[in-house]
This record gives sequence, C-alpha cells and structure tokens, in this order.
Amino acid sequence: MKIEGKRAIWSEYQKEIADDRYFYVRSCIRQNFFPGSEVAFLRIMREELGKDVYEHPCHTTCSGIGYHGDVVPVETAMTVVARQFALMTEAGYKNYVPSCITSFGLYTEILETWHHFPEVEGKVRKQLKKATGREFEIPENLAHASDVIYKFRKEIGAKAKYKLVNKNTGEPLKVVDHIGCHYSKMFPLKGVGGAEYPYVLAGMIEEWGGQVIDYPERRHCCGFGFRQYLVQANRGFSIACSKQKFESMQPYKPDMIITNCPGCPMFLDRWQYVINEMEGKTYGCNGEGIPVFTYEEVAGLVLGYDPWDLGLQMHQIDCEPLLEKIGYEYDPEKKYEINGTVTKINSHSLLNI
Amino acid sequence: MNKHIVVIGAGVAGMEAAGQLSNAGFNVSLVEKDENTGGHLNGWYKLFPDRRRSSEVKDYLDKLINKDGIKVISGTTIEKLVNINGIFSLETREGTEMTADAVVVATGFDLFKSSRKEEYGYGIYDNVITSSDLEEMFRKDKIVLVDGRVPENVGIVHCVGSRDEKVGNLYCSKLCCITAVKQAIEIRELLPETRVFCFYMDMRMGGAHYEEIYREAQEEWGINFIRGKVSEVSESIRKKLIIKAEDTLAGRPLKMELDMLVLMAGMEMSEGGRILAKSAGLETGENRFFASADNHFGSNISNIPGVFYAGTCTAPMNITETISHARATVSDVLNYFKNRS
Amino acid sequence: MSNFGFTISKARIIDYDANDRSIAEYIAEHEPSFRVCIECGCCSATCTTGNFTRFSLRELQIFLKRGENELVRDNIGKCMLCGKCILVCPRGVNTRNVVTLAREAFNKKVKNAV
Amino acid sequence: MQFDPFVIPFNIGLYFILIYAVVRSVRWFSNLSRPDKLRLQRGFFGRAFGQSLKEIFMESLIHRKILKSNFRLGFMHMSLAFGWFLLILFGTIEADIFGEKHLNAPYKAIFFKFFNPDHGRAGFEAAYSFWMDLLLAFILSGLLIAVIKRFSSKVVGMKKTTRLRVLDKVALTSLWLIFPSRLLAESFTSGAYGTGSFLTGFLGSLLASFLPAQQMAYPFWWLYSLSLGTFFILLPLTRYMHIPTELFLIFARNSGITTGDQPGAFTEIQTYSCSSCGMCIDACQLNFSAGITNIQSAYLLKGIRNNENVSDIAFNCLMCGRCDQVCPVGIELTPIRMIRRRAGETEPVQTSIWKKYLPDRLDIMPVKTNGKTSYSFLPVEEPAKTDVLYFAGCMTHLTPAIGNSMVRIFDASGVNYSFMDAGGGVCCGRPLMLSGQDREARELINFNSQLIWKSGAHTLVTSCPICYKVFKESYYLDVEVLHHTQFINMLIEEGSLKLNFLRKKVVYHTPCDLGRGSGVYDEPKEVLKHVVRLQNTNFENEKSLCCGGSLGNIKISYQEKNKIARDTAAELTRENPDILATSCPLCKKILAGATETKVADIAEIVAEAITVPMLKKNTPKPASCLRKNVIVY
Repeated sequence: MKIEGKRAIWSEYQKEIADDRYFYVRSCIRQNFFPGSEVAFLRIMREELGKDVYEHPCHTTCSGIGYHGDVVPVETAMTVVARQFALMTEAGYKNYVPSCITSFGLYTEILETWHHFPEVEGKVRKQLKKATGREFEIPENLAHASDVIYKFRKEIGAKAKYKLVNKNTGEPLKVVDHIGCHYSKMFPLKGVGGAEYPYVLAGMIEEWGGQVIDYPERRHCCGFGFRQYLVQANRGFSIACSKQKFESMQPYKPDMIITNCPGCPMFLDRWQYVINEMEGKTYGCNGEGIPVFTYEEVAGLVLGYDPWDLGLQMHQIDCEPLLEKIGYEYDPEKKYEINGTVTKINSHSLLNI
Repeated sequence: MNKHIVVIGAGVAGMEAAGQLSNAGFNVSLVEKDENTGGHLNGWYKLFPDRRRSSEVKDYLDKLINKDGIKVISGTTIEKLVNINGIFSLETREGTEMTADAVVVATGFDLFKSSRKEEYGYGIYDNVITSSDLEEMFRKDKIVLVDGRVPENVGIVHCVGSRDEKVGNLYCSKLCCITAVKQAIEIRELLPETRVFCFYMDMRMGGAHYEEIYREAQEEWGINFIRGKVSEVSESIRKKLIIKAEDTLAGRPLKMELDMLVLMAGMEMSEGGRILAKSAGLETGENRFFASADNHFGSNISNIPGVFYAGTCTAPMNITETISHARATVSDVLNYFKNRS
Repeated sequence: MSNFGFTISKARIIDYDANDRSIAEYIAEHEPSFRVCIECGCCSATCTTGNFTRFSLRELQIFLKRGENELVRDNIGKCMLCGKCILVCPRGVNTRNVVTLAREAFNKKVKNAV
Repeated sequence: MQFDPFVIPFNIGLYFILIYAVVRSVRWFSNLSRPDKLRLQRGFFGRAFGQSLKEIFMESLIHRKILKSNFRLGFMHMSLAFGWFLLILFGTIEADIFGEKHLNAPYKAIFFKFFNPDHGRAGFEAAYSFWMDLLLAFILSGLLIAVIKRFSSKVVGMKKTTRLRVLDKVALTSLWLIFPSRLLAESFTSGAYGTGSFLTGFLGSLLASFLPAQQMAYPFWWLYSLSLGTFFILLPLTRYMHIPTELFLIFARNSGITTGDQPGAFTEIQTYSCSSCGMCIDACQLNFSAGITNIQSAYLLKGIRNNENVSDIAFNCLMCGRCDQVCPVGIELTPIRMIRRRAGETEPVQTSIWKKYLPDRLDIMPVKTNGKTSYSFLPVEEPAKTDVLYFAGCMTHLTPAIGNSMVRIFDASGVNYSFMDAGGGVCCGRPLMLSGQDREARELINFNSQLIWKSGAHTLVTSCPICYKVFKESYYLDVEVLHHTQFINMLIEEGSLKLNFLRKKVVYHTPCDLGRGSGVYDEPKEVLKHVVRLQNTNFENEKSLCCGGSLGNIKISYQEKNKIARDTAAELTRENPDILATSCPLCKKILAGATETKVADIAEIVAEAITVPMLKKNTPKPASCLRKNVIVY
C-alpha cells in the first residue's frame, strides 16, 4: 500500500465546506439510535468552536428513508426537501448541514438534478408555493456534519484532552472508518476524498492520533440497506453484509470502528451482538466486540466529554475496554444513571423486534 | 518537387509516413517531442501475433528515415499550426517557427492513465501494474513482485480505460485483448508454475492469427479466461490483492486472491494531438481522436486542406494497420499537390 | 440462542481460493479439450436433457472450473450421453468424456472419503 | 536303450501340461452357468461334436480364416500348428510301427531318432523318414516366416505386430528352439549313423564331415527336450495358453454358448483363446487412420489376462465391430469390451507367478465408477394414436434434411404415421449402454417404451441405426422395428412409393450399427438400386469402414475422429461418385465434414426421387402397415 497514491487521490477530491453560520438539520433515526451524538455535535460547534449553528423547530424528515425504501416518489421527496430549504432561507442561513448521510445523499442528488434539469426545479418551486406558500433559495454550501467536523479536525485536535492512542503501549489505536454509502458513492466529487478512498473520517483519525485501517471489505455496505433490514425476511442478508465486513477487518485487530451515518453504527454495533447470539462469534480482542462509534462521539471523547453524556451507554458493545485503553477518566458507576437514578437495561429488551 | 512536408510525431506512423514521403521525392522534417524516435514501439518488448521483437520493426523504421531528404527534429513539441494561403506555419513550444507546404499529423496515442480507474488501486497497491509495466519486466526477463517474490497467481484485466462510460471512453482500443493473451502466454513461459487469469468483457480477437493464439493460450498454456470485468481490488493483510468480479457465465460473483494484477490500459488521443487540434482547429470525434474527412475513403484527410493524418491519432490501430495507414497518406499528399498545381 | 426470525444468509460469491478445483483438474488432465471451451452455449442449446430441465453443460463446465462442485454433482447425472453436443461444439470439446470424467471424479471422491 | 536322462525335462513338461489342461478345463466347466453346462454337455455328445472337430481341424490346425485373408500369415500359422500336429501324429505312428513295442511312452515318439538311430536306411523305413523330414521342413519354413515377422512384420503383410512381455519372449524363444534343435539333434545322430532322409540325412552327413557328430548330437537332444519342457511349463503363463483354450472354446461355442452381457467362464475362455495374432490390430481404424496403437482387442484381452486396469482401453474404441469380423479364433470381441465397460474402472492386481497358473476367475469388481444418474425429470406424455411411429433420433435433429425427407416419404406413401420426437425426444439409451450404464439406460428405455406402447403403433421406424440397434435388442416391444431404409424398401416393394430413377452414381457407406451391428446390409442397397446407379467400393458389407464419429468411443479426440472420417471418405469416394450415400445421421454429419463429395442419407435421395407430389387421398395403394391388425395395449 502506497500512502502517496492515496494522498494524490485525496488531493483531487477536496470540497468546499462553509466555516460558519450553519443551518443544521437532524436525522430521523439517529435521534433514536444514538441521540447523544447530535447533542455532542452542537456542543462542539457552539462551545468548543464558537460557531453559529441554527436548528429550526419545523424541520421534518427529508423523506430519504422513504425514497430509498421505495415508498416515496422522487417528486414528493424533492418538495419535502424544498420545504427544508425554505426554512433555511426564512431563517436567513445559506449553509445547509444535514446530520444524516442519506439526507446528504438525497440533497446532493436533488441539487444535481435541478442543476441539470431546471424545469424540474421550477415545477417543485411551484408545488411548494402552492402547498405551503413558501419559497426557497438553493443553499450556497451543502456539507455533511462530518465534513464540518473534518474541516475543524485540527482545531478539535488542538483542544484534545485525549489522543486515540493506547496509553499502555503508546501505540496509535487501530481504527476502522466506515463511510455511509450515500455519502460519496453516488457523487464522488461531493465527498472528501472521493468514493474509493474517502478521507473524511480517515482525516479525523489521523489528526487525533489513531491509525487508519484499510481492510478488503471497506467498501461494503454495513448491511442496513433500508429494505434489507426493514423486511424481516431480508434481515439474514442484512446481517450477512455486516458479518462479511467483520470477518474482513478482524485480522487487523481493530480497536474501534468509527462511522458517519445514522444506520451504520447501529447495525455494526447491534449485529455483532446478534451474530454472537446466533453463532457464538466475536470479532474484537478477548472475546469482546469491536466498539462502534459515531464521529461526534469520538470527537467528544477526544475533547474529554463524559462518555455517558455522549450516550455511549446506548451501545450494545461496551465502550469501557476502549476507554481503559485510552486511559479515560470517567465514572463507570454512572453508566445507567438517568436523572440521578440507576436503571439497568436488559440487553434483550433492545432486540425484541 | 522540393515541397517541404512536416510530419508531427516520430512513432511508427510518423516514421513510416516520413520515409515514404521522402521516397516520393518530398523534403521531410520529422518532429518528435521525445529525444528518441520510435514512440510507443520503444515501450514494447515483443509484438503480437508472432512475438517478434519490437526492435526489429524499429530497425526497419530507422533505416527508412535515415536518409538525406529527412530531417529529424527531436525533443520538440509543435504547439501551433496556422495555415497562411496554403503555407503552414508551425510554432514549437520553445517559440521557434518553421513553414511547410503540407503537414502530416502522426501524434499517435497516449496510454490510458490507469490511476483514473481508482477502484483498481494503480499507484496505491504495490502489485497492481499496467500492461506497459509488465512489458518492461519482460524486457528484463524477470517478473517479480515488489518484495522480490515470484507471483503465483496473476490476473489480467481487459478494457481498462476502454469501453467505459465512467472514464468517457466509449470505444474499444482493439489491441488490449490480444496483448493480454500475448502477455499471459509470456508470463506462463517465464513462470511455468504461475496461474494466469484473464478477466474480459468480450474476447475481441479480430486480427489475423489472434483467435489461434487465444486457443493456444487455453489449450497449451492453460490460461483461465473469466468473463466479467474486475470491479474492485483491495489488499489483504498478507498484502495479496483481493479482486471481485462477476463470473457472468456462471452468473455468480467471484472473489479471488492474486499476487499481481495487470491492467490492460487502453488508448486515448495523445496530449500532443489535443493541443494541436485546439490550436489548428482540427476536428475531433466523439472518441476525442482526430476526425477524418471520410470514414471509408478519406481516413487520412483532415478538415484542413494540406493537413493529413497518419496512424493512431485517428483511432486505435495495430502496427500493421498503422504502417498501411501511414503509407496511404503519401497518395493523399500527392493528390493534394497535383490538384493545387 | 434467541430466535430472531431469520438466519445469516450464505454468500453467493464464488470463493475461488477456498473452492476445491481438483475435479476440474482431473478432467483437464484426462481430457485436454476441456480447456478450450469458449462458453458459446451450443452444447446446452442442442441438449436433449436441456429440453426437459435447466441442465446446461456449458454452465456445469464453468462451475467445475470455479470449483463450485456441488451443483455439478447434483446435476451431472442428468446427461444421457446422446452426443449431440459433440457434433455442435465449435471447439471440438469431447463433451461426453467431460461428463464421464466428472462423474468418475465425483465417484472417486466419494470412494476415497469412505 | 529305452531311457536317457535328457528326456526328463520333456516328460515333466508334457505331463504337467496335460494335467494342467485337465484341471483348467474342469475349472472352466464348473464355472459355467447351469444352462451353459447343459449346453456344453449336450453339445459334447451331440452333433456339435463333429462340427467342433471339423472346426478344430480347419481353424486351429489349418488356420483357414487367416489363410483366406492373408496367405503368408496363414501359412506361417498352419505350418507351425498343422505341421507340428502331423509331426506328433506320424512320429507316434512311427514309434508304434518301428519301435520295439507298441504303445510307447510319448517321449519315445518325440525322440524316436535318438532311440532308433539306425532306423530308416531303406525301403518303407526310408520312405517314412522322408515323410518325417518333409514335415519338419514344413514346420521350419513356417518358423522362418515367424522369425522374420517378429523383426519385420511387413513381410507377412501385417502393419503391426503385438508387443510381448518378458515371459512371452522366453516362451517364444523356447518355441523357436524346439524345431531347430530337433533338426540339429536328428541331423547329428543321422550323420553319425549314416541314416536320415533328405533333410536330416543331408545336413547330418554335411555336419559329420567336419564335426564329431556322435558327440555333438547328445547336447542337441538335451536342448530339444529342454525347449519342449520349458515351452510346456511356461505355456499357461503366456499367450500360447490359447492353444489348449481354443479347443475348449470351439466345443463351447459349437454347443451354443455365447458371451452375453455378464462376465463369466465363457468370457474367460475367450480371453485366454486369443493368440495375439494381431489381425484385430490391422483391421482397426484407430490404428491405421488415427495412429492409436495400444487399445485394440488383442491388448484389451492381454490386459484382462494380466489383471490390469483396462478401463482406458475399453472405452477408447469405436465399437465398429471390424475386429469381430476378422478374428480367426472367432472371439466375440465387442461383447467382451462391453462387459468391461459395464465394469468401469478396476483396480490392477499384482499376482505372483505361481498364482498365475491358477488365476482366480476373471471377476470384475462390482463397484462402478460411472456415478449416479437420474432421469426422474422426464415428463409424462400422452402420445396420439397411430399406426406407424417415426422416431428420428437425436442425431437426426442435427441433420434435419433426413427427418424432412422421411416426412415427405411418409406423406407420399399415405402412411398413417406420427412423428414421435418431432419436438426433440429422449435419447434411445444406446449411448449410455455403450458407456456401460445399462441400468441408467433402462430408465430411458422405459420412458420411450411407454410412449411407443401408448401410441398403439404396430411399426416403429427410426432413422438412426444407433436407435435401431437398441430398439431391436434391448426394448421389449410388441412392434415391428424397422430402420427407415427397410421401411422404404417395403414401401417400394409394395408399390406404395413410386420413384423416378436419378441419373447419379452413388456409393453406399454401411453404418456400423446397421451393418455389422444389426445385420442390415441388403435393404439399403435395394432401395438405392431403385433410384440410382450403385457403385461398389472395396469396403462393402462386413468390411465396411466406420465414419469415426461413433458414439461408442468416449475417449477419442476431435482431431483423431477427423482423421478417420477423412480416410473413410477418401476410400469411399475413390471412384468419384456423385453422392456418398449412407443411412445414418451421424455418419452423414461426420462424412459430410470430411469430403467434398455430396453426402446424403438414402431417405434424402429417395425423397428427391418421389415421382409427383402426391396427396394422401390420391395414394394408389395404401401401405400394408395400414392393413395390419393393430394391437393396442
């Protein structure tokens, strides 16, 4: 593997990312899966970096999950998206930052479509006007929230309390980055580093002291794939996808997985448990799973936030062994403390699907 | 006659055209961007279909242009070409000028830059090489991996940069299939224990003796042909290349570990040709090669009277076709002057 | 184990390196014309058995070469050895011997296993 | 002088071989199936006995068949076998008449000269001596040819001669030494005593003129006895075992025992009856056209005798039957090969020399390596009722002109027929049988039989000789099975089919499975004679060549096949006929690819010769098959 070769490609895929005044839109499912992540993003942006991040209370789903699940037609999706843009325009913002990768993919796709087919855009404008009376401007800058964190990775690194380094050995942690499919596979030029060798998460890992692991199945889908998971009969396929990835990364003995998509951390995390239940296999060291984090959680950890504030207790794979490796200072007793009361969560209750 | 003709490009087509024009009595200047003449011929060790050394063809061409009527100007790139009342003024990159009564464009082709097919990891994975890199190994009589080991399994990917909408090349480069078969045999000759797999979309064995070599490759050399283009390459922890393709004839995806992957880089309009096309207003086709005045009976004729094409600057060709094409230029040039006088 | 209502799907991918290609090697050794098949499909098009089932000698040959032996083992017995395929093969592959050798090889495998 | 130690080797050998022959015969007999035992008993004491004796005389001694086909080779075999027989016969008579007493021990006859050196000076004695010398000279002349043949087989008009094993060579040497040593022994003795006739006497006096004849004679008597003894002792281990075995075979065969399709004592007897004469090698097209020289029947039988794995040999054969036709011993070579095919691959067995004297029965391992087959996928069909059922066969579907011609002929003759496999049928089963898979073939046979029964047809016409043979031999049908040439011939004879005469020169290639395989030689030629001028070739009827495409050979490569096809086509088109006619779709396809001459099936030629396009209602006289009583099951 020649890193210069990759750097040459990365240099070709650099995108413009606005540096302040963001209109931030949350993801439908992340708020349920790992709600701490979006909170952490806002905290980092506002408190650590002092940026202006606006959230609109009237923001809805982008309908991307329905679009990719084959139940929402594209024109409907476009009109829903147009409404989000109208909210941004009304709030006086121009830099649109979605939290969700599928949203990001859908926005990119719609903007590209409008670019090539202005008549479609015109039609959508008319429909939006007719339905809601709203009008919108096309965002000046569209960046995924992970792009924004990538942009400020050095600033975050400068403030870091912890590095992605094994405290005992001094070795960098081996980190697998998993990029959501809709990030750049459809429009490689819209992703940092392109589609084949995305750099957006790799850049953070490098900056924060970790070592990026490139493993054969890095391109493969996490297994969520909307229809694959949503229909129970297809779940065997969903879990097989995740398994393929785990088996491919296992020989590299990764310390953690970092992701930038709502579904990926959920499925890479939960399917490890299910595979263990079904086949008794684990993929991490010492019979444990490989902990899976979102990039906001990792950024929060680097900045020294309380892991339980970041919502790490919501993960199926325990984060404690990793925290020990980093030498993190935290109170393990407070893992299940909600409003001062400790609630033990039965892991099975999470999976009674 | 004493007409002066500038031939741009001293590859196979340029040298052949220059030689034949000189034989026909013209004063010829042969301009070459590199220091040496021969063009891509210098990059190949043995040629298909008869495995003759490329140096033999080179010797023939050298002999052809080594005469009084031909002035070889190497290390020079023509950047501008202007037609002033039937006299052509050519300007080099360095700024010097020359004039000509007619111009033969023989700017040839560039090999497709394989790094553009990012999924193959050329320039990223150690043992992903191109057909031309492999030819260099043949010249040294040694096929080795970066770490010095001998490869046990070698894959060959056809159509890299050809017939590929994603890189904007819709055409077939015509020579890669037969090159792949030739190189596969050469690998087996040098390394009898090595297994070779050709991943092809179609076997385009259109030339004389091509199909026979294909059969020989199967029958005598045991080369495995798998219909399905490699779609992604990654590296295993043991530094082996893992390729994924669909075996379309089995109707199933397939993965395999290889030690070496050879990319059959296709042909593209040369950079020199593109510059010239822009500055002189020469028309190019959808495939970005020069567009001939007529596909059937004017393939050497350009849209500018007095400017002629020879060889692969118009389309992918093998050496035999290139030489024929270059020779045909002479008759078009003769007709041109006959009609003017 | 908890009942999840689904199981982990098996990959359809041909894992070339993990597969056992000894049967194909056995055939190629005894019938070299096995190598020159160009997968034109003439044999399967004219096939008497193919008239009644989706038995395809072309496909079975490719599966053998890739080491996907199970499918071949389950189907190779359907051939009636009538020989039409030999007459139409443009590459002169001795298809009947390929079938015979494949059956032989599978049987030897079974015997050796016992 | 009544005894000398030198006779001991001979005596041992002789008594050994006599006892051995009895033991083997008893074993063979006891291994025969019960019906075969009865046949043999009846045959031995019945009319077959005389026939057997005659055959033994004509074939085992005179070698009539070889003489007919190859005089020099026949003479060689005859001189050795018949000459030796006569020598023994008259030697015994000589000893009986001229010896000291009657009924002597055999050695007295064999070594008569040694014990009676003075014998034969004059009168009847001299005349008898002359006769005995003549016999010896007769044998020696054959031996001379045998020696020359061994070093140059072309001299006797053979292209190939069988390759020998070490033991065979030792036995051969001892056989060769028998007669020269007798000659020299007798000559020296004659030289010493001044007796002997034109051969021994002349040679004896010549040798005695410069050698001490008295002293020289004795070692040669030893050599003579040793050669005989060695030959007899080694005989069971070598191909010369064929000499006693053949006698048994002739009795068994004349008693009506046949090979059948299972291994058994008769197969074993035939296996040991092969003298490796090599006639089958010369007849084999794989040998003289394709250059495959190690698979002929002689090698198959030798491999079986030596317990080798003969599977490759067994399957690399066109099954054309040409070798059966030429085998002088009349061994049923193709059926034996079929039995080996059914056996599949066998493990080679290494046995000691002692074990070889009394080998186990040549039993074939029951485990097959052919693999499992299943034709359970075949659909259930309900055919339409008809009188005549036409089964084109797989191969005819690749030569559609034949099928189309048959349809025209059926229509023109007004036959109520049904095209059984118009949409592509199920294989007849013979290819599977040829590859030794009878049980599997039975599945296909049952399927087709059902269809035939259900159709209610009383006549089954097929265009393919391969199908014809299996319909005839292995289907249990109550219908008349006809090859289309037979059917057309019947139509012509009945007057149902009116044909023009085409002005064409035609040669006819008899397909193996129709000719040698099924004995149909004449009808195709009769049909042709109605419509064209039929020319003769050098390969008519039983001598016909194989086209090379035979489904019988599963191992042959395309290139080898092609060589045979080209040679066959070249031979048949030597006289530049307009059409090379055949009556097999496979032959047609194969030969058409191997010659410039037009190749056509008889059906095509007949269809072309149909007088006017007749409508069914205009048919002058309906074919007889319409008038037959239809039996419907």
